[in-house]
Amino acid sequence: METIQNFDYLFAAFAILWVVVFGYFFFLTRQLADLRREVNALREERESQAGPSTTDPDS
Amino acid sequence: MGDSETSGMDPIVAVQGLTKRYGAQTALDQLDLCLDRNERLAVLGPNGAGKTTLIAVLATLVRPSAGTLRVMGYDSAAAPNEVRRHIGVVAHQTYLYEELSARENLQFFGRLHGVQDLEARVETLLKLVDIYPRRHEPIANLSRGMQQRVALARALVHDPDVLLLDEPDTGLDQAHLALLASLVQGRAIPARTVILTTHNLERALELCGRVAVLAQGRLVYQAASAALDRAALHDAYHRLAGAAP
Amino acid sequence: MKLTLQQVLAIVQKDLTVEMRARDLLVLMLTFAVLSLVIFYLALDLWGPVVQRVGPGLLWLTITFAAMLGMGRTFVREYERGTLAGLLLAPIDRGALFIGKLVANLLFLFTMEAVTLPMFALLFGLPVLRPSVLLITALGTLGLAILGTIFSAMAAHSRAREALLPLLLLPTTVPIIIGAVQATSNAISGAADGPPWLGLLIAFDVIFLTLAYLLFEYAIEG
Amino acid sequence: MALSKNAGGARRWVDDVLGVATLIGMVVALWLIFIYTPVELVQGAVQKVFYIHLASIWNAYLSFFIVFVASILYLRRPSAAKDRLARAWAEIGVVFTTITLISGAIWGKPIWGTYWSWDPRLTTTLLLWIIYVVYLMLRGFVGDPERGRRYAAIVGIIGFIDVPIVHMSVRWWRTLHPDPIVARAEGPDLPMSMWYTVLYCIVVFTVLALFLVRQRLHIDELRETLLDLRMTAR
Repeated sequence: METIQNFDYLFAAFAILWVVVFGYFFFLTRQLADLRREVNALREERESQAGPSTTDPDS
Repeated sequence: MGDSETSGMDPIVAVQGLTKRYGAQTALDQLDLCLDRNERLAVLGPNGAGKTTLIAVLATLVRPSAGTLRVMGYDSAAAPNEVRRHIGVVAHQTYLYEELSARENLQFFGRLHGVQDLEARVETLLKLVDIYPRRHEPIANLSRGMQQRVALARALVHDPDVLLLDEPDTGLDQAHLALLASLVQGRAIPARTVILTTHNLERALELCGRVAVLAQGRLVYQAASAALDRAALHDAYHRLAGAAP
Repeated sequence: MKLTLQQVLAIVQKDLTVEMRARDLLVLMLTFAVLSLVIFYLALDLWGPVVQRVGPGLLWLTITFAAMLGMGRTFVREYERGTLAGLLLAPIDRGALFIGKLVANLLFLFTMEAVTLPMFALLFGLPVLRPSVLLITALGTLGLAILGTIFSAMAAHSRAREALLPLLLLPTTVPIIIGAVQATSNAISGAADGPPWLGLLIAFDVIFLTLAYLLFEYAIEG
Repeated sequence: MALSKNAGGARRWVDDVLGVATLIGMVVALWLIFIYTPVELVQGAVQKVFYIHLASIWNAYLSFFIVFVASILYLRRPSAAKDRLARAWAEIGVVFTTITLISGAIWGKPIWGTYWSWDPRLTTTLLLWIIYVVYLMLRGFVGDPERGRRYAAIVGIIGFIDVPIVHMSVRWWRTLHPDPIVARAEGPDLPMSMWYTVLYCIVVFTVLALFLVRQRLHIDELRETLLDLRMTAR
C-alpha cells in the first residue's frame, strides 16, 4: 500500500537527478560549442591575414 | 656583513629569462640581467613598462611566472630568505607604520633582520638620512620626503649588499637628492650593488654607471653611462615608449 | 631559532604598539560585541530557562562575529598601508610570521573577551567566569584565531575583502563553534556526560594549527 | 592526466566512448533500480532513491579527494594543468553534492516527515557544498590569477581535511537530541541484489563524472587556446 503512496517522491528525486545532470551537461556543451566557434573564427581570421603580420618587430 | 667570497667572476645579481604574467598580461618578458659587485644600474621606462614589477620580483615579493633570480649566489626560489638577507628595498610605498616613530620603525625592521648592535645602527642611520631631530614623531606626522628618507634608512638597516630602489627620488627636495646620490654612489656609506628605476634620464646618468630601458617588459637598450649614445637612447625610448624621458 | 623567536616577538610587540596608538580595532570589536549581546537579548526576548539553553550559543556567535570583524582588519590594515610587503621583505620564516600574527590576533581577541564575558555574565546571568569556561573560551578562541589569521591574509588580497572572510571562515570553523558551544553549555550546567568536547577542541586546534602553519606561506606571498 | 594540445580530433573518441558508456550504463542502472531490485518493505518505493543518493555522494567525495590531491601537488609545483584539474573536479563535485542534498531531502520527506532534519550526514553534506561553492567562487574574487589558483588550492586542502572533522562534530552534537531517523536501508542485512545495484550505480556514476570532467577540461583548454590566439594576434 505504502509503495504506491510515496512513488511521487521517488519520481521527483529521479527527475531532479536528470535535470541537474543534463542541465550541467548542456551548460558545458553550449560553452564548448561557443568556444570552438570563436577559436575557429580567430584561426581563420589569422590565416587570412597571415601574410603581412608574421614578422615580429623586435628580438 | 655578507663577506662571502664572491670573486670577480660571480655576479651579485643574476637574472635569467625572468617572466611575470598577470593573466593575459605580460609584465616582464624573458628578462636577462647581470650585475657585478658595486655595479649600479638605472632602469628607465615609461609608466606601465614593468619597472615596479621588476623591482617586486627582484625583491622576492612577487613570484616570477618563469625564469630564475640569483642574488649573491642564492637562488630566490630555493633560498628566498638568504636572498632577502642581502637586499634592501625602497618602493613607492614606504613600508613604514604610521603609528610608530621613525626610530621604532627602524628598530622593528632591524629586529626582523636580526641586526646586531641595533641601537647604535638605528642612531647612525637616523643621523645619516637627516631625520634624527624628529626621530620620536609618528611617521604620519612627517612629510612625504621625510618618510622617503626613513624608508631609505629602513632599506639600509641590515646593511644589504644589494639595493633595489623604485623611483627613490619621490618627494625628495634638492638637498636630499644629493643625500640620495651620496648613498647610492657609496660616498656616505660603503658602496654596494644598486638597481634603481626612474623616469628621469639625467638622474639615471648621474647616479648609475649603467643605463637600461625597459619597455613592454623587456630590456630594449643597455649601455654604460659614460659611453652613452644619447641619440640612440632617446630614439629607443621614444620608439618603444612613445614619450621622451 | 633564537632569531625566529626574536622575530615573532618583534611582530607581536609591533602589532600591540600600533593597536595601542590607533585603538580602532579593539574599539570596533568591543562595541560590536556588546551591541550584539544587547540586540540578541532584545530580539530573542530571553528569560528563564531559555537563557540557559541558548546562552552559550549566543556568546559564541558574538565572539565569532566580533573576532571576524577584528581579524579581518589586521591584515587589511597592513595590506592597505603597504606594510605587508615590508614584513615579507624580512628574512623570516613564513611559519614564524604566521605565529607572530596569530599571537597578536589572540591577544586582541582575549582583550575583547575580557570585557565581553563579564558583560555576558551580567546581562544574561550565566556563570561564565568560571575557570572551566575560561579555558574553553581560550581554546575556542585559539581555533577561531588560527583559521581567521590565514583566511584574513587571503581576504586582504582579494577584491571582496571583508566579505570573503566570513565565506571562508564560517563553514570551516563549524567544528570549533560546535565544540565551544557544547563545552560551554556543559560547564555551565555541570553536565558531565556526552562527548569529551574539551579534548575535541584541543584536537581541532592542533589539526588546524598544523594545517595553517604549513599553508600560510602560500596565503601570504606574492 | 595526459591531455593533448589541440582542441579537437584525436582524443574525441575517448569522449565518445565515455559518453556512450554512460548512456548505456544509465539505462541499465534504471532497469536494475526499478525492476531488478525488490521494493523495500518498510520504506516503500522511495527507498530506491538510495541508489542515486549513495552513488552521488560517492562521486562528490571522490571529486573532492581529487581536488585535495591536485591542490597539494599544485602548491608543491604550480602548473595550470593541475589547477584546471582541481577546478573541474570541484565543479563536478558540487554538481553531485547538489544531487545528494536534493535527493536526500526528497527521500527524507516521506520517511522523516520533513525535507530537512539536520541529520548529521545531511548537515555535513550541506557544509561540504558551501565550502566547495566558496572554493569555486574564490578565483573570481582574487585579482591576480596566479594568486587565485594558489588560494583555491589552500581552500581545497583545508576544506577536505575539514570534512571529517565537521562530520564528527556534527554527529556528536546530534547525539544530544533524539534521532529522527526511522530506518535506513543501509544495514548489513541488505539483500544481495541491492548491494549489486548500489555498486553498479557507483561505477556508472563514476564514469559519468569522468565524462563530465573531460568536457569541463576541454572548455578550459579551449579558453587557453583562445587566449593564446588573442595574445599572439596582437
